[in-house]
Amino acid sequence: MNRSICKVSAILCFILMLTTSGFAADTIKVGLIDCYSGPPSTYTNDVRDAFKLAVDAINAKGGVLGKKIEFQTRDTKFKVDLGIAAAKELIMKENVNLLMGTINSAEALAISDICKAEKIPLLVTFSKSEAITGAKGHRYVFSFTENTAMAGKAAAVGLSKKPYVKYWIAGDDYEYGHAIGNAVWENLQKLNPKVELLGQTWWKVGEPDFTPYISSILAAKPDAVIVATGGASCVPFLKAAKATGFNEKVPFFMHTATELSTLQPLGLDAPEGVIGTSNYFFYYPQTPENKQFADEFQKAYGRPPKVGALYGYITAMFLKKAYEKAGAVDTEKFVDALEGLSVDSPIGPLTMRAFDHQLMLPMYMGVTKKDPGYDFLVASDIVTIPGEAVMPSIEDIQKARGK
Amino acid sequence: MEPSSRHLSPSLLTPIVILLILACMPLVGSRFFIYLVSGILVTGLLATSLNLVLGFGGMYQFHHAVFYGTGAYCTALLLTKTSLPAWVAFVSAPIGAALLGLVIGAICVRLSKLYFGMLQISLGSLVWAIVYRWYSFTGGDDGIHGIPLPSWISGGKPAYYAVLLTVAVCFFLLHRIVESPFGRIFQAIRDNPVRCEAVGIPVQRHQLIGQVLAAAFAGVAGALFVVVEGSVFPDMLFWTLSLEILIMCLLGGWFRFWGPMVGAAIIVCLRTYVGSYTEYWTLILGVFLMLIIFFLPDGVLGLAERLTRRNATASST
Amino acid sequence: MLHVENLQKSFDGFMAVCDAHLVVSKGDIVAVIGPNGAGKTTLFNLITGQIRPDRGRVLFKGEEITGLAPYRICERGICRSFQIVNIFPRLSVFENVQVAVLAHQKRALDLMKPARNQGKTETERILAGFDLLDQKDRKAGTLSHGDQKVLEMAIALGNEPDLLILDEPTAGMSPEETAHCLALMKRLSAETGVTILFCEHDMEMVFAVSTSIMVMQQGKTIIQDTPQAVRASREVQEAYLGECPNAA
Amino acid sequence: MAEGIALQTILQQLLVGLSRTTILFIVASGMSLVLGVLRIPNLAHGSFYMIGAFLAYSVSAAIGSTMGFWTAVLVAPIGVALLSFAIERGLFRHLYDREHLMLLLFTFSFTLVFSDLVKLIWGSDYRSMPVPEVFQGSILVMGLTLPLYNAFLLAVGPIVAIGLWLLTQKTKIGKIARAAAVDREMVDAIGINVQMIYSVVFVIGCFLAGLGGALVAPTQNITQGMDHGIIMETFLIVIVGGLGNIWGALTGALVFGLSHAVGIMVFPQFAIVIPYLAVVVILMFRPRGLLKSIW
Repeated sequence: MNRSICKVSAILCFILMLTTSGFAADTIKVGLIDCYSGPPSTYTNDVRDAFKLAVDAINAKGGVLGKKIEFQTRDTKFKVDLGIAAAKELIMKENVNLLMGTINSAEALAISDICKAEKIPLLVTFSKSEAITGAKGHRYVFSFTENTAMAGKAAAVGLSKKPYVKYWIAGDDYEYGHAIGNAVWENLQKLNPKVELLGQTWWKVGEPDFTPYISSILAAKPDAVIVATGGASCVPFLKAAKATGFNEKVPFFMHTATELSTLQPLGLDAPEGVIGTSNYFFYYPQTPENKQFADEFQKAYGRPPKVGALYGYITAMFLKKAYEKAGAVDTEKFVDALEGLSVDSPIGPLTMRAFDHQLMLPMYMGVTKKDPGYDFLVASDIVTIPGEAVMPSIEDIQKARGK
Repeated sequence: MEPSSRHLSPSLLTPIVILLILACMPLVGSRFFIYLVSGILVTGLLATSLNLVLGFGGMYQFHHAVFYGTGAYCTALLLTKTSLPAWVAFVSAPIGAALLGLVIGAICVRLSKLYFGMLQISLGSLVWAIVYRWYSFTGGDDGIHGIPLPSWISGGKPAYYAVLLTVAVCFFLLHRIVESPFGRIFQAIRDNPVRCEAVGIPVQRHQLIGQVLAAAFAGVAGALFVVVEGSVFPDMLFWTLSLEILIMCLLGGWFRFWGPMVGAAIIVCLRTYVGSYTEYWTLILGVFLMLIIFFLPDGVLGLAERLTRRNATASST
Repeated sequence: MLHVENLQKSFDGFMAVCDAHLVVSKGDIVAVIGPNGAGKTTLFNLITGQIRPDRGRVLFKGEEITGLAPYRICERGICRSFQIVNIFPRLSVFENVQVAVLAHQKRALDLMKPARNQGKTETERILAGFDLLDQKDRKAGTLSHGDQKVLEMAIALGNEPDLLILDEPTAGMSPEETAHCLALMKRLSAETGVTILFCEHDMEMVFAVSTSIMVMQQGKTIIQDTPQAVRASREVQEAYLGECPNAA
Repeated sequence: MAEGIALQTILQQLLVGLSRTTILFIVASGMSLVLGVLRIPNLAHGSFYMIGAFLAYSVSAAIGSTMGFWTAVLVAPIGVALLSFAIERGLFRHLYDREHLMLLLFTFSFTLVFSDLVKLIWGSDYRSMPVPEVFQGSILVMGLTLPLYNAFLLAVGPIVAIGLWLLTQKTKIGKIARAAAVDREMVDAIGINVQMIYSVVFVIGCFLAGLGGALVAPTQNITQGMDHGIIMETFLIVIVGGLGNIWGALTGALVFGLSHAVGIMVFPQFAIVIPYLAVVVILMFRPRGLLKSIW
């Protein structure tokens, strides 16, 4: 009988030993939760690397309020349950000051729920569902990336100028897919009531083979297709589009299609003439700050910065300035300081809207084209849509939050 | 202590003492520790419910997680989609899982060993595919999170006590079943189904009842998962989780009642501890499993018993 | 009590049992003898439902039980032991017999009461009868071959059968174990009045204990009669015993 | 929307479905062979498929596109076969007399190890292998546009099927392997080195998995998640077709591939559910699979 007790107490103290924290004492502790395996990692690696670049620079100059910034990463493999487990572990065991991350919109919403309960700020760096700062927004969540509402408005502005009438929506069957699909369609209908929706196709996240889906969409002969794919399927979809000649037969719009992180892995195998919106090109606008940031990143990591790098970098900038403005490593003061704060970034000054904690990022709309200077396709005839023009109105958000 | 030849089932005193230790643990443990131990208790119940049909029933239960997931989804859907009182949602978990166990069991129980396992995986995968793709109803790949739990069990400590109480009751029932005539005959079927049939036992009906019972307890574990985590995911129904629970039974020693519980504790701790230091947890779990299969065929408890028997005989000679 | 009429069973064309007849009346000890491959074990499997017959009928106490599932036949009172040892190796000797007792007492579906003392008296009575009581707690798998054969019979008795079928009970036993088994069968039949049907190669034992003998060859019943008549009959000698030196 | 689709498009979908069937058949026949003869449900089969795809990517990236493709389709499966040979000789050999469950869990441990090893070696970001020029574009078959590469796959399928049929029916090793499937002790008793037969069969099975991976590489993205998905499909195909039966694997792959293609067209949201449904319905009536399993 005594042997069973010593067995159980052995296990219990093994667990106790487990709860020691992995952080050094007296630093600003940041938990970065994101998906670092599979296709989405083309985007998330840049966020992490740029954030590290900025944090090292800040720590070199004595950190913030005399404290160094330290961060740990957790890989969620694009799975919501691993994301939640990592968030709980970082908050309760490592007691981090704030959380950052995740490309999977559903994960971002789940972690946002936890942060609301635990009163820990969550800095969203890549998931774009408008619900994050819209319907489900709260005091402790801040978004440093454009969201589906902004992308929808920008895309609608671009597509409404085009002659297409019969549209088809196809995309990943998860939070982001549905959010971007609806946002583009609703805004397009407002701007151009003549448009008509032929039908929709939703495939499972990470679908390996799109050929059967593409052939069934082609069968319905739409004028244009709105492709609502997220991080997991952008690149494979473009590959299948090129293989089946989808882009020659039917013009299609895909958010983030013109982004370097989507086009670089495909190299010259990427389809041309795809309409896409993006937040950042290292080759546009040709300003000195952008060039300096691009060179710094190239020097550090041997590859040009992609859109994720912009998000990672500006998150570090905002974090530093907000803590300095707050004057202390205190969550409530940090949140108040962050609201309405503006920081100058490689693409010009950016401000965090106080009401819904959404960063006002400008949107660049372009078309993919081969360019002799690069071994990957680039965006051409770029149209800049300023941040303010694409932000969802305060009334929309209040309606969405059901006030 | 004279080493009894039958497999070591501790007298009633030991579990009560352990229960007391666990009961007063929240007063001293940190929040994360409470969350972790409740996770271990839920996983332990799940593994022990699998062991009812695997270790004691000899059935190749390759897809036990589908009952666990079904129970969790029953509770989650009833809590989020209907205004029924919370206890209805919690009671629906074992009932839903048991019903599924009846359906899948009735089809699979006609087959034996390998066929049984493979047929069960295909039926389970059908359930997974439906939950995974029914975006409008089950939230598909995103799962359901932020499930509204009643106030008396939401939050770290109350959830822990609710889990501890339910798991204790379930373990008591499971222990009684294993030691009951039903359990005794279940083990006989494991050893020799032909002989059982000849001795007058309707083997298939017995195995079906075993399946329904194991599914019901897995459903309870599913409901407790919702209490601890407040969210459900399609991955709970995926076959890789089933094999992970199988590993827990193997690690702990599946011919002993407390084996899977020990296995679950070790694996959950390892996953949390290793997970925070490296991304390559699955690699470590894989190597760990290989070592168990090679060097520890009858699990940690088997090893412990061999050691105690060796020094018991050594001391008594 | 048991009537078997022209049973037939073929496996992919090989006629294992082609025309078997058997009559067993209450209290008898009937032996089935015949060269290897005569279809004795197949006949037993057909009676106890392990295999379904192609043609023919099996009647027990007037009720037809052809093709029933083994557990239904056992419920009606026919229990059997197997030629190759067929016990529960990982359970203890006590638990092995207890399983049969519990099944007989319809306690199989009782989920709650601890099984340790369920059906304890009957099990221990049977074990005492086969003097296995002292090895009660040993794991069945660790017993000697002879003891396992005895345990095999004890399990069959757990169901308190009306008809006990033994498939070569003394196979692989030493002479004194065989004698012991012989005495056991006699005592069983005398005390409990249970009818016994068994098949055996040990001629001396067959003629010593059985009240009626059925001889089979190539799946056919040649003759069923008293031991003396069988020993004297001409057909049996040619078919089975060859030239019998001291033909009476 | 369903009734608007002409017969022509239905045929188009089925043709696309057929080419996917070839890949499923090649991988499933490997699994069926190993399962039939060695009676191990090799869960690591999916990992060999994934490693085959990654190896094909590395080879074709190193050598260049047209030539690269052909060397990749040759080298990748052989690489996988060598890897499987090393594992079989080194580790599996000691476990053959253990219980089925132990062997199954042992293969599962390989699934876990390989999924992370691949991430270590090839890194986690995206890999894609260009379709060789000779197969780019599509051809008209009875008025239907079929990508050329899919047509190539349709040709490879039957070749592999016949090759396997010849191997199992006509060659000495094939006969002995089928005998070992039915009764291992007897084959052992008459002096045949069963261990050697087992390792040959295991290596051939994994070769097929690697070949399947190499052939699928140009059609879709190569990521770590490939192994979990394909395992479930091959498991179902092998059960439906009958264990160890090559033609069974073909029928199973057809059932699965076509019902998936039809599913996408008719009920896109539940596309992946329909093949499972078809399999489950068949298994309800014939739990042992459509064709006779060899044990």
